[in-house]
Amino acid sequence: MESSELIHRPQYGKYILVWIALLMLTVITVTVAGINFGVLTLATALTVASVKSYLVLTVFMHLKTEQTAFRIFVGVALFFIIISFVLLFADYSFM
Amino acid sequence: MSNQEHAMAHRDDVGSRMGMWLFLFTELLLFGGLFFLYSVYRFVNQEEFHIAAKELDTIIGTFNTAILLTSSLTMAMSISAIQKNNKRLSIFFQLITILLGFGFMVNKYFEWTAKINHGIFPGSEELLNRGSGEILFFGLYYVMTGLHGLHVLIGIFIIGTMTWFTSRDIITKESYVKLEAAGLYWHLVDIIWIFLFPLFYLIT
Amino acid sequence: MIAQSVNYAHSVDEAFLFILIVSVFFLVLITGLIITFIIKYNRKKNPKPTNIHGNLPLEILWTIIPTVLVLIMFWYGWTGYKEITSPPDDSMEIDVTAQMWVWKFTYKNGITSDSLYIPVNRPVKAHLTSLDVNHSFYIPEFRIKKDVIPGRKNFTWFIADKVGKYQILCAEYCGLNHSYMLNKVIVLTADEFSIWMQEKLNEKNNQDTVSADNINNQSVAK
Amino acid sequence: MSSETTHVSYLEYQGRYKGLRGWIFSTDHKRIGIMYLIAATVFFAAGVVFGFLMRLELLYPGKTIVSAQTYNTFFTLHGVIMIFLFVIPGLPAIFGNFFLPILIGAKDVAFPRLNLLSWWLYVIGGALVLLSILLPGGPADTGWTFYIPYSVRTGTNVIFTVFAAFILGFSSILTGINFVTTIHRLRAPGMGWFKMPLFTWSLYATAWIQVLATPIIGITLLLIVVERVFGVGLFDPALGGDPVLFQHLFWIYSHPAVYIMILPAMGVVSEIIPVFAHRTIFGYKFIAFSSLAIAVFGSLVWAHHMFAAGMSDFGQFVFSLLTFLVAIPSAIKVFNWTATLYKGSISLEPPMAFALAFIFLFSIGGLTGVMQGALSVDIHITDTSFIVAHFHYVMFGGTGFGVFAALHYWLPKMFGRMYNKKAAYSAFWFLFIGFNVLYFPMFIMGWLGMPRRYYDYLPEYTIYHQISTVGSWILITGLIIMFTNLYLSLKRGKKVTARNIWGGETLEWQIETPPTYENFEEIPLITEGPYEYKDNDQDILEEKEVV
Repeated sequence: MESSELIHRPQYGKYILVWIALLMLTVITVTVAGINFGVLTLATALTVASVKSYLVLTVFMHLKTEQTAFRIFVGVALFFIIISFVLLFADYSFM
Repeated sequence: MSNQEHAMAHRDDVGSRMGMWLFLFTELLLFGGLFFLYSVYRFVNQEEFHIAAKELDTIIGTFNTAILLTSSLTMAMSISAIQKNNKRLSIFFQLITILLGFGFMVNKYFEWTAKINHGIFPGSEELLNRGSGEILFFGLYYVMTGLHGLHVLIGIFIIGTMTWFTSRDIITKESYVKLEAAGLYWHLVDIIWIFLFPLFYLIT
Repeated sequence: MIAQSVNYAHSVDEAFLFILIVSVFFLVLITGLIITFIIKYNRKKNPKPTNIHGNLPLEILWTIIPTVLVLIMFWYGWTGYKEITSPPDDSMEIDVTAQMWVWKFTYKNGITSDSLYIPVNRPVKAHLTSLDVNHSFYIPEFRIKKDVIPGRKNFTWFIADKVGKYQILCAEYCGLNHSYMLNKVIVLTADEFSIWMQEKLNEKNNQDTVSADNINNQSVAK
Repeated sequence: MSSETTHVSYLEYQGRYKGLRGWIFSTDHKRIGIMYLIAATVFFAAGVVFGFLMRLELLYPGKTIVSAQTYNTFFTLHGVIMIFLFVIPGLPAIFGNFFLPILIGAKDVAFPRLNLLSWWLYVIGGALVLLSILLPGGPADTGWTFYIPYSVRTGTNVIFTVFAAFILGFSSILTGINFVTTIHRLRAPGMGWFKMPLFTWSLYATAWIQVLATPIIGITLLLIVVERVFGVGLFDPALGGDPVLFQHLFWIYSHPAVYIMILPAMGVVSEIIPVFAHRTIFGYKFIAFSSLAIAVFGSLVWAHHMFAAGMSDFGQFVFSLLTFLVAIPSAIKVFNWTATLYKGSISLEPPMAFALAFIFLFSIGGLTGVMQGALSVDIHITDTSFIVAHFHYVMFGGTGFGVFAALHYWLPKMFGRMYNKKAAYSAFWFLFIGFNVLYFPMFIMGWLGMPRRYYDYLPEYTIYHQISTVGSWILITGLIIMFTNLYLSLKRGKKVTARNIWGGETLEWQIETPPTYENFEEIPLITEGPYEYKDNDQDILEEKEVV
């Protein structure tokens, strides 16, 4: 159980910091949604959401301290979603 | 069961977490299918999605986001507590998580009933009279938040079981991979909401 | 090979023939090699096998050759497809309506028909509409097939270059009588076609005086 | 060693439960494999019966034995049963469960109880499919593709069948999760990634597709239920939905699923060929990586099922191009298998015969698949019996023959009994000839314009249909001979106790026949690759013992 040692470090402080960051990002995304950036509105909303999930993944879900294989796994899953999305829009955006 | 000896003999926490992660991918892709649907329909019906989204209550949405984020925090802290061998604190955090989960569901309940009272639900006359983009928007809204809500309920049930395990010392400082797996599930439910929230409540 | 009765049939058949020849070549090659090896290196004749772990140049060779071949095939298929989907502007436009389990053809002047009558050597563009479930408009001799999907504006086009009768079939499963959703394309000479059209028009005028709501029904159905 | 008493065969091992319960509640991967074998054989038989009846109906134009409605439910049931209950779970669930842990030197899979759950879900899903036949409304008549809008409008028990497919998907996912974790965590010491047998590689690639693609069909099928029950507008064009989007989502899973079906069979063939050529496999890494390449590229080509549906030109372009590229890793495999025969010392035992037939039939299936990748050609032949022939060459000629090869290769190991080889050969010839007589005419009539899923047909196709129907009788004769032979061998076959009956080098041939409950007395230490035939200096075969 190689990596368990790393995860064994309890980290209340870090968790609370991440939680504060997540709440602030939520406030930001709600505020920004009020302003009309046109196409960028959706992009900002999704970027903020991605940053938030990155924080949850790496800190709350300990992805940072897991074995490399786990990060590759997440990469594979995300790749699969993104490439399917891109190919789907290869059809729809050229209708 | 006959093979339990095997499982006990080779307790493999990394393996268990790996299995859990793989399961999370299937959950992610389950929602992924719906996100594909959402993105295509939004792409095709941009205007109507905007109009329909205005009817959703951003304040309730934001409030629920904060609730779920906080519950993720308490979930993570309950694991830290058990790592420090603080059983009571761990149970306390787990109970808070469950409470927050219920809070989320109560909000959801009020939100849904408000919509239904306005006559907006699948197959309602009010909805059928609107444009197809709005029908799709609310169809997706009910299906996606509904499926997400179902996951919250399942998560509450799982964490409840974990609380019971913790109190019975099945989950201890030495063996807490079950609690970790429950935590991973709960965080995934959170991540899905992190995306649902802007996609439904913040299109203005 | 079935009859080619349309402008682009030759390019479809050419692509098919090319792929068929390549495929048969490889199938014969593989099967031939397998049989040769079985005979030459069987247990009795060759009791002492030789371990060969691999051969990089060979691997590269048989990765590159198929890659080149499939890219050529792709190009054949793509250019042929471009032809199938690019109708000329002066095409005669016909609305094809599919419904469980009948076809209906509507001409620009409002004439409707159960079978598709078209003039020879003239581009025809068919707009496909479905009133219920998915169907597929298929004429084997013309090498065309296009799904007819409710809520979608699909079309197909062709120039029939031989006078005659050809089969129309439904190629997307659509329920009970899917296999009976058949009809004919009747390709006429230009003169015959205008005579037919005139007869239809006369018929219609007669009917209109009897019941004027015929056309109304059609536009509602659309 | 005291192991004589503690290490009894898994067939005789007494766990907590006895008798039948000792099987259906067993978490032993070998027993679960056997239970999958039994269940899958039952479902396969049901699928064959529906296929047989369809062919019988098509013997003459017009009504021959059943009504159009019944015929439509036949091809739906045939498709659902064969795909979800036989071809997808077949090799991974039966032989993967039994041999994956053994091949990597483990005592069981990573999650034995999940494995049992997976079997139960499989049986429940299968039972639901069969139950739908008896319920009022009748079995679904949508085809296994459940295309909307028809699947929302028909009055038959679509919900039942769709829900069954959903449960079966879940079972498949659990198997996938189990296999990925097992391969990552439970390899014996010294078994690096490139010392794994190729069957393991193919299972690994398969398991990933199972995990990633299956949930998409899960949600899609669930949405049919939601749409039917609650009238939520999602795909129905009357409510603004897009039926083509349903097809996209359906094929995002169902095309990769094709590779779930074929990859393990390729793995089996990669195991069998070196054993019976008595030499090492040619191009190990290329075969291993081509499995991964197929898994990756196979996930990117789904929309080639929809070339006639009206996608944008750019979509057609991209998907056609990717479709052609996915042919390459398959070609690499075929070339490497052929090269493995070179300078071998080939004995044509029954498993080898089936494996070589696999290469031939799969090549035809693959090459005709390439034809459909070409857009202009596909427009003409899609949704005709050409397609039916093509995917039967891949799914039956490929995966089916892969299963038959695996049965003849591994059954003696699993049960410690040898089948009658003469009967096996005669079954082989019936199957091989019957198969080609059944499916080859479909290529021709498909090219001539015979659409698929037709209850009735125009008189000019009669001759092809009749040849095809006769082929189905030959094929079924072969199936009966084969299964009877294998079944009888379990009872009366010659006992086999030799560990290595075929002269294989992989780990399953180093352990007891039949395997002990614990598989290995000690977890082995792996020092060399899986196909290192000891210089082939001395003849290590114990052939005489077997015959």
